[in-house]
Amino acid sequence: MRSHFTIIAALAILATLAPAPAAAQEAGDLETVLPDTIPLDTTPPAPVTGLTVRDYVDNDDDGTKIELAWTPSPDDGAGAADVLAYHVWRSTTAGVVGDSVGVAGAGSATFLDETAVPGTDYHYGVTAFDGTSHSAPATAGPVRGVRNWFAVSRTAVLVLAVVFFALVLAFTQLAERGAELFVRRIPGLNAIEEAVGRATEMGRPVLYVPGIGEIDNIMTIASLTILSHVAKITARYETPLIVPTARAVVMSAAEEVVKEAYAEAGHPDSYNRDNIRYLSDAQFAFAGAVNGIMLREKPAANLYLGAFWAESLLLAETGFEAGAIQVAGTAMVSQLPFFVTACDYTLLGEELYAASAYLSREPKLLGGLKGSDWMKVVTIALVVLGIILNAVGVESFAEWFHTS
Amino acid sequence: MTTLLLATVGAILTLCVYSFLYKDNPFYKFAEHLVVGVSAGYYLVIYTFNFIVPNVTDPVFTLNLGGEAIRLGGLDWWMALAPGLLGLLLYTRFFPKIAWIGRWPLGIYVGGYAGLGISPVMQARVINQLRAGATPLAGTPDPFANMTNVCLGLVIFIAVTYLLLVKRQLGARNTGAKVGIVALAALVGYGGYVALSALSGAGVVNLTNVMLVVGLLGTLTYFFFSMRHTGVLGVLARIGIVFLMVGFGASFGYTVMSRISLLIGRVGFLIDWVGMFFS
Amino acid sequence: MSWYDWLLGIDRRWIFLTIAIAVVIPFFAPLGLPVVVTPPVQNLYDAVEALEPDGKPLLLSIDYTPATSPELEPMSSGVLRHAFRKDIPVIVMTLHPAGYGMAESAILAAAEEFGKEYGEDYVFLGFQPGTSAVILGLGVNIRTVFPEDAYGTPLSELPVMEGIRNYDDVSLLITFAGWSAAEAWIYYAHQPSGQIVGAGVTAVMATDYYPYLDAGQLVGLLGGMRGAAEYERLIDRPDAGARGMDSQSVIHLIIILLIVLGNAAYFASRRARRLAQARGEI
Amino acid sequence: MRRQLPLALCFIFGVFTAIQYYVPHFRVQWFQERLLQWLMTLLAFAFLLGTVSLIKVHYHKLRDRAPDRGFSLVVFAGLFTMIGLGFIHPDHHAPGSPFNQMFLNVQVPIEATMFSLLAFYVASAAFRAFRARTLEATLLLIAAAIVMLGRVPIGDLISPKIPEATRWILEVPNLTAKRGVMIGVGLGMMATALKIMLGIERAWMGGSD
Repeated sequence: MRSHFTIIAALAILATLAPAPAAAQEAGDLETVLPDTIPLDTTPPAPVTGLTVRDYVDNDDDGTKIELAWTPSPDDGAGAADVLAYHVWRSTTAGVVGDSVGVAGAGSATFLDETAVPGTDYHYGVTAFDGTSHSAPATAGPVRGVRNWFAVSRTAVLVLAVVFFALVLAFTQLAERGAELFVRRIPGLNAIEEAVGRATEMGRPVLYVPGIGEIDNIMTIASLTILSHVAKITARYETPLIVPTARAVVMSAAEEVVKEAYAEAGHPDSYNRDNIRYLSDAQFAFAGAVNGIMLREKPAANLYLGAFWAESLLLAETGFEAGAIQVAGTAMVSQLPFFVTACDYTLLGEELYAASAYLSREPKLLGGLKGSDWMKVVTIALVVLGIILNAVGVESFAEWFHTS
Repeated sequence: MTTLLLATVGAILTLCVYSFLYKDNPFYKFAEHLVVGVSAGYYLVIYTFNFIVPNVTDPVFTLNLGGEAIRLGGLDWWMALAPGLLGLLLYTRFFPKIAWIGRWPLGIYVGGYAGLGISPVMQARVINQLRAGATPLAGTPDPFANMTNVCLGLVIFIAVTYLLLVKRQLGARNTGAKVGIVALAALVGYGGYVALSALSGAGVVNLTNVMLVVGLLGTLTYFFFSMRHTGVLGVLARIGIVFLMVGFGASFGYTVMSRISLLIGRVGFLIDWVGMFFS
Repeated sequence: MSWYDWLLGIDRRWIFLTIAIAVVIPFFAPLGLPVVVTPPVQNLYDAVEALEPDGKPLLLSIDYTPATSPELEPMSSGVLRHAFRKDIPVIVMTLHPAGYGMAESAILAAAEEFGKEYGEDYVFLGFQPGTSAVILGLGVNIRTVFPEDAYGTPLSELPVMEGIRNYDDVSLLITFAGWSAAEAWIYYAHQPSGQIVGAGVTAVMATDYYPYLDAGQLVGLLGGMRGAAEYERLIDRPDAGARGMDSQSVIHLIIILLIVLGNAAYFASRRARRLAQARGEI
Repeated sequence: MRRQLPLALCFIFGVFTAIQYYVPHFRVQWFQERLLQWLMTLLAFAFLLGTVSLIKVHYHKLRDRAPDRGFSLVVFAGLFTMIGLGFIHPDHHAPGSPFNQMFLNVQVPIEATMFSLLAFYVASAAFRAFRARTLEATLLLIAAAIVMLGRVPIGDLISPKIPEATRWILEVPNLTAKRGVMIGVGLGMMATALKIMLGIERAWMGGSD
């Protein structure tokens, strides 16, 4: 890249140094296509004025960026109106033009040199160029790039991250100390209870699919919390609960959860280990096997809660066709449309996490949920404030959020 | 000949998978298990020769890093060896007695990735989105003015008709009164629009941008869990769900193309394969 | 038996058969419907078109796997052809191990078509694991991430890699992915380094990327096979994307019809049941 | 050693990678450059862990004479053929090598075909399960129908208004809804990352000791 500019610079210098006849000859070629009213331009444009240089303190650089600003040449867009570009030169010695570090188009008044060696003193020169000749250089310096310890341009990111984390941690602390944190009831939870109730009435089992995510997937973890809740209801009603899984580890976790829930509900002997099944790790094989369960064992309620991918469609369609009440919930946004259309009720995205926090009252879940909620309030406030300030004509607020 | 043979292998496997549409069967299971094995083998070879060899074994054993010689025991050498050793520690999980050692590299890995994500996510998903979401409500050109107006008009029309004809909440029994009320509602709506335009100073209110802002606030409100959805919050959340559903509808409609593209790709392959026998 | 009961009870394998027939027919009787170009595709095309021949290279990350290749391969081929036709140097890499084979076959086909030479006009760096770590690493020094290319040649011996150190030396970056790799490029290349990013994604993901497009985090977006077909039209070289559009049209119509029929039958049967209930028959 | 050290490592490396984002100084970035390399190496080793688990699972199936153990042999056949071709064949990278041919003619057709099955299921679901039962589902289906038509050329043919409406749906209601979801999900991602760093969320450690 730098070699590219060196070539431009070399050509530019050659053009200025070239004897007039050669230039005239070139112009002569032009005259064959252009009317001769355009005179040969041998006058260099007026130089730029007011050149200032400074270390690029506003940015995330390691002392490699130097910022230049100047007042454009009087011949730029006005006067002779022949300025094509500004050339920027850099040297370590005062009074020497040095190497070209770049070109800025006509009309520009700033340049950012991103190739400085940190801690080196530089002298800069800027010349206006009209295609044949350079103006006298405006010079400034010395200036040196300082290695920064803080990326000022990212202040907004840091501030918002700190605010958000403070909220999350504060609410987690509050919940741990036993404070009652309000979480609204998720309508989907009522739907789940209704579905289980209807399965009991019909004397048919309940099917609970915890998704095909691994055990470390947050959706799977949330799903296991809800499974515990569902298992307590089925234990009370003495309705069989079938839990097919796609991961061996999820199966053993589900076993634990269901067993414990049955014990807690006072029906430890109703727990049937054979109903918690590992089917297959392969996506389509798993979906096929679950569909088999739906058609053979005819569960009256199908609950799909957890991480789902393309198999969502296969499950929900077969379940609908089999006439079961279906409740789904996932944070996989791309699968939500299929659940929404084919199921009776769907927990959308974060509602899945909220449901598990609501049921478990676990401080770490509540803290995250409340923190995120208040951060959404902050976001809404910032959007509204941004719109109002924009309407009033205040730019600095929006500018502060312009991060790099 | 080789081409035909290879294509035939691919075609037979394709048909094995499609046999699943009729019902689950051993041919499908064969293809399914074969691809599990083949892909695992493929990944293993790619990981080994693309990463492990140039980044770990070459520098450690042959002292060659990207074509340049490195010094045994030098910084570059250690920087290749250390993560390699840590990586090997992950395999202690297959030996239950020392399985806990595997948590050391896992801690570095999990923590490192968790930290890396925080700020870019804040920047890309929150700050830049709220910056773009705070669109000026007036004085900007609106390429969607027509569509937005039609949609808002439809919504108002449906709402008014629903109230008048289905709910009969306004008690207006005869057609003349109904028409009168609809006309009045339209007038009030138009008056409000003109007033808003005048108030905004810069001219016409950009209704599309208003819609964008209301939709964003509504969607965010829908996902509030610590507040009851009543009053203004209730209305906003209700608007939010409408936007969410249209958004999901868009995903749905778009997704259909994805699924069919894959089928077209396979059918094209099968047709080409059949064509080979005739050429 | 009423029409709706018959419809609702139909074996789904008949629907499978309908779809199979509908997708095959346009292969033999193409409709040749024209594709209209939409702004996200036009913007990506313009970004590539604005690149200088023999200037800074274009970085293509071909991150798709076999499962989504029918959608994304036409896109990568379109962009590769466009770049090669304009003599733009191209660097290809992948973030997915299965993308290795996909990227290789795509780039070989395009390079052969335009007679491009390996190492001079384009290079294939291969695969490195770690997604976000890889993307961030490229922002610091490409040679720490890829000490050598896919075939074991050190980068220093490849002319096209001369003077390429990080994102500052790359003009435009385009990712083709059927998974979250496209988002990772926005987070870890666009956000910290200001790298201009374009993306080609599956139709499943496309709608979720509109906020990025609107906020200027993506310069352009190709969504699904339609995106590929539009790009093919812009570079005036119809191929797999354009060819697929006819089958797409037919099947999309059929699916809308199926939704309408299904709902009609459903509501008719529900109404009949309610009437029967009202008469006290059930 | 068993729980405290991994949690401490998680915290130290997490805080470092989070903070370095704000520190452009080379003394910090030098570590960052190396750390990225370490993370990549760990990921590569962690991935290969999966292959070992796969071998283990199918070995156990064969040993225990599980009912469908024949398919475990198929898995091994595929796996070891690929490893053999990859390691023994000197030029396994080269296009056209047996290794590459196995990828293109076995893995690609099976994987691509398995996903293409969904085309059939989406059609069947459209007919059998996608019902306008609630206001939400109705809105969804109407938007879906417009976008479906607007994305295929036949939509333009029916009426130029359809692609226009599609663009509007995508760039107005869809955009703003997805933006809301994006912000919410982003906050959730960050909260989880924070909890992992601080050791509040430690599911990744597995086990209970």
